[in-house]
Amino acid sequence: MDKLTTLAEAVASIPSGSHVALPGFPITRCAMAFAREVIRQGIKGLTLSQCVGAMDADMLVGGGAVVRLICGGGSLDKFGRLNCVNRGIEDGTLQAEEYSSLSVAFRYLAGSLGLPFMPIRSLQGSDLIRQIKERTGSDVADITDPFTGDNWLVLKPLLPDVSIQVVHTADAEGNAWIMGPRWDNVEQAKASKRTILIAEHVVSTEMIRQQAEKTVIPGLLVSHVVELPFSAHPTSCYREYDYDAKEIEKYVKATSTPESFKAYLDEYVYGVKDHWGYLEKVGGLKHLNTLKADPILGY
Amino acid sequence: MDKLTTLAEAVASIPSGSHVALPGFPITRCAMAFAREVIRQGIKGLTLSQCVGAMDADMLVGGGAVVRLICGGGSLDKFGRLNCVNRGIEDGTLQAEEYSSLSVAFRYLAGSLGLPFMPIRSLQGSDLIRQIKERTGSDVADITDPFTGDNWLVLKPLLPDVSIQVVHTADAEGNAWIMGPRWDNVEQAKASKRTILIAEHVVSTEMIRQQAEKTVIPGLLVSHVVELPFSAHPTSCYREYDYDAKEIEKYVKATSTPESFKAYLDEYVYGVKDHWGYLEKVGGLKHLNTLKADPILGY
Amino acid sequence: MDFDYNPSELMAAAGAREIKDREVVAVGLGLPVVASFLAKQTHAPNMTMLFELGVIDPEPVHAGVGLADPRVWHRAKVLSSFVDILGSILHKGRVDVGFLGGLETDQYGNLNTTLVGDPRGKFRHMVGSGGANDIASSAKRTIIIMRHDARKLKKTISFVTSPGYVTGGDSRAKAGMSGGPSRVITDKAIFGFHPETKQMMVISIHPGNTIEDVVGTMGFAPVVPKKVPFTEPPEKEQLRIIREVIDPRKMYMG
Amino acid sequence: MDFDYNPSELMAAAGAREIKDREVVAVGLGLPVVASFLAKQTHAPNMTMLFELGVIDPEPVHAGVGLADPRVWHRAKVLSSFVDILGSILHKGRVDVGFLGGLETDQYGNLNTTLVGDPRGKFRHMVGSGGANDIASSAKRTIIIMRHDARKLKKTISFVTSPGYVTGGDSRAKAGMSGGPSRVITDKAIFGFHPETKQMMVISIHPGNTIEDVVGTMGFAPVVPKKVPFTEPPEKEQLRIIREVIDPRKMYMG
Repeated sequence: MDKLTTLAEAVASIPSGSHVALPGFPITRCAMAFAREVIRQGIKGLTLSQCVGAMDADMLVGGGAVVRLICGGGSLDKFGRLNCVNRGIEDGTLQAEEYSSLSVAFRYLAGSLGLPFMPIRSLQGSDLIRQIKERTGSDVADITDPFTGDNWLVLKPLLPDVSIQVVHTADAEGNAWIMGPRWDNVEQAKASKRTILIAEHVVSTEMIRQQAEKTVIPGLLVSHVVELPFSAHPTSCYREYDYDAKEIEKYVKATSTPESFKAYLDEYVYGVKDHWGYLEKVGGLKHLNTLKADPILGY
Repeated sequence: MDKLTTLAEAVASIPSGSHVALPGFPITRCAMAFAREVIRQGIKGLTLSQCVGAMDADMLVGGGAVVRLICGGGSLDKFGRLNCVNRGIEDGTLQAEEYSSLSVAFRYLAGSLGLPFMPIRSLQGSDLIRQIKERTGSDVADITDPFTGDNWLVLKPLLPDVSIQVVHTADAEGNAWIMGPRWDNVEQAKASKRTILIAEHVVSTEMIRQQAEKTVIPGLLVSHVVELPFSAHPTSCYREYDYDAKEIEKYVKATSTPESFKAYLDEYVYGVKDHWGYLEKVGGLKHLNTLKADPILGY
Repeated sequence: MDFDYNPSELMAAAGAREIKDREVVAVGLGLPVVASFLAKQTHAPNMTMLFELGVIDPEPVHAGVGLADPRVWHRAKVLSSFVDILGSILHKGRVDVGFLGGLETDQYGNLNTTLVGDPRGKFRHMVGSGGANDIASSAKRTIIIMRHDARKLKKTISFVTSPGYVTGGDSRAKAGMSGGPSRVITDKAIFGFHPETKQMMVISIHPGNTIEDVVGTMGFAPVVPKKVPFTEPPEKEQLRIIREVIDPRKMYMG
Repeated sequence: MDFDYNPSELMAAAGAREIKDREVVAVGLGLPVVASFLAKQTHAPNMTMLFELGVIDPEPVHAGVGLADPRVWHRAKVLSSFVDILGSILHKGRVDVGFLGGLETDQYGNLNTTLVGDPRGKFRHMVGSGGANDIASSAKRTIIIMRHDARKLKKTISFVTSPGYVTGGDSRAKAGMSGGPSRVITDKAIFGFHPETKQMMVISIHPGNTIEDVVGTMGFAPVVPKKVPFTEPPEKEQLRIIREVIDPRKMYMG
């Protein structure tokens, strides 16, 4: 079943107010082209989730698309903090539900397996659990292990409306391969009602069948497949292209105040028609070619 | 850390009475060389587990090494039933704890993640759950979902002493690749205290690092690595060799009575010194070459 | 080509017709495999086929001896695990159709694949559940294919391996399960289930049989509506695909 | 080569010494990365290094800007997932050492990476937990590396992101966790924890510091044994490996 479409159409399938699971890990394989298109289309009121908050979440928050964020903290590694997210938390405009990496991963895992709840040893004895109980009340509970009588914290499954996955290779049905570590991506796709794939390369199903062990997202989970090179720019895509340090630094600087970030959005999001326009804006093929990954190093 | 050793030494590390997770699925990637060596060494009183009972379990039961089997049923596909297992159940010499494929897989998954228990929708309303409750009492329990108030069955984690894995490729540290479907193998290895790898090919760690996405069992779980071609014979190993239909038929016929199986063991297990002697017995390289898998078909 | 058909071919064709395009189907051993491949190669090209051990959408070129035969995995799109197939697809609730065979069933579609009586009055232990119990518990609906025989369609079966409507009425829902069997396809008839009592109910009779042939060879009395049509026979193209493509060596349809 | 060393180099060397060969080590950001690579390249060649996102035993040839930098994943033996690393290795109980940095710690080794006060008396939100809370909860022991400063070693920290000994005594065990912090390594001293009260306790003082330098710059009073030795300085070979192999561009040790 051919699910190939444009980024604009895929994004348009997401109603305001949806729960969207985002694929990025601080500055790698972030759904940046997706985030820019969501802001361009004016989608609002999103709940976002991901194990470790990344640049895709920060941009969406800064772009005014988000009311709620479920994650286990986050940063832009040495480039800086998640300025938009942190500002949202500090001024109270963003409802942040903070966990740890594993507790979000276990919530996705429970969602992916149709489990009603998931026990975990994390969070206990911390202010995280105190804050989660104060803020959400109903997403964690205490339970008695019927086998030992021990007390366990249990988490409610996460069931996003849609997961966005930035993958290396997919066929038109949505069978997808990811190179490098996969962090929470596979559990996100399986926990979500449906998945939108943004693939560097769309290949024939024949190619997928040659090494079907590599298929980490089966096509039956996927609603849309978008072929879009450099969709994670300025973050990296392992074995495809490196992060663009200058563009990330420009972003971090821009996010330091709401005013400067508005100017950034005007230039890089609203000021271009689409992803192709964005790529031209940041230097076009000549510049992007300098980010091309070495096949042995992968960056 | 070099963990390379002989099959005899790896098997000798397993005390009688251990709980062993077996890798086979009816007639594919069964730990047959392992089973023959366990019987040869006279190890007794084993508990075996696997999601679907396979030829490795049947041979170990027929060889008198087993007191208890935890699985979700099993067969030799069209070749026949698990005669030794079924006879053990019928005459009461084997304590069989029968589940379904997913309920055993979930018990391994719970064990692999350090979870205290695992909810499941399977087994309810069946005689399986009635029998499990009668026979083991303590391996299942009922629990109330604290989020919805619904009733759920929960399973106790499976924590085998050792898992045996028949893999395609491993390095001397035990980082392992499996081709084709992996059924319960990865969860078994992660749930078990340690794993013994029996690999068709031992390769340099350099090779593993080239495609580390393929590593499904990390070396830190592994205590012994044995390089042993055709270790699954007469069952198949995808992309390496096909099943040996004549030898499986011979086995099925032999298992029809305890007497005829004793004769089979005398010839194929006790009558040969080791795996190399067994391979000679069944026809040596000339015969094994006829089973060689076609690289496109995989069988 | 011979356009006569045998009962297995009719069962496979009838099974295939139960599958809609784009559905996700978990497939057990034997005839369900033939019926599923047949659907995929005719009216349901976009269905997804799942085998419990970790195989999605294979395209075999040779018939296999069972799910453990690499012939059945050939050209799959995904090669994964029990937890992937039975956990994140089935238990998650994404399987539309579970397609199962059985040794015995009762009037509520409960299936036995564990124990059968032998002529000496003892029980023989058979294959047990595999993924069948899981599929029967979590698929949105299940289709059962089995031989029509009073020793197989029984008032009380020896062992409930895979739950149907349990003891009828709302007992399945009370045990925490939705779904349940939608069809039982035998070599004499197709059955559904009464919407209230969940008793087996004749839907159609295969050509060449009478209602007495059907009801008289069952160990319980099914609901029989006033008008019972004949089952549509297999189409030429279905027969051709079964015989030439799916099972040329008659491994399934022997 | 210059055999003088800076405090970061001493902290990395001291951290490395805490790791035994064959141990499984879960590593956080920053100095813990340097200390772990240093251990692996000196006395602990058979240790296993884990990064939470799904990376085991990489051999970087270039320093990275953080765990999200593919430079840090280079030549890994396993590339997998959070559930694999933090679930089936850490939560399963197979991690011997968790190696963490922090913004603030209290006398019980509770760590804050979430909130810090700014000069206007407001809180700024920082990086939060990532896998640090999980590592602190499930590793057999944790080693903390952080700067020595009264604004960082505080009586009451702003937020407990990752639990140490909670409120001391047996409060950690009562919250369902074993393990706990074994060492806190600062740029002035190394601390352990009192076996009963679980209060931070001076183990050694770095050369060039007095006990007053150490205790006078803390926001709480650590246990001070009668005799406190000096910390062993980094060895030549450790310094060479840090400077030439692990961090030639001074990205970690700036």
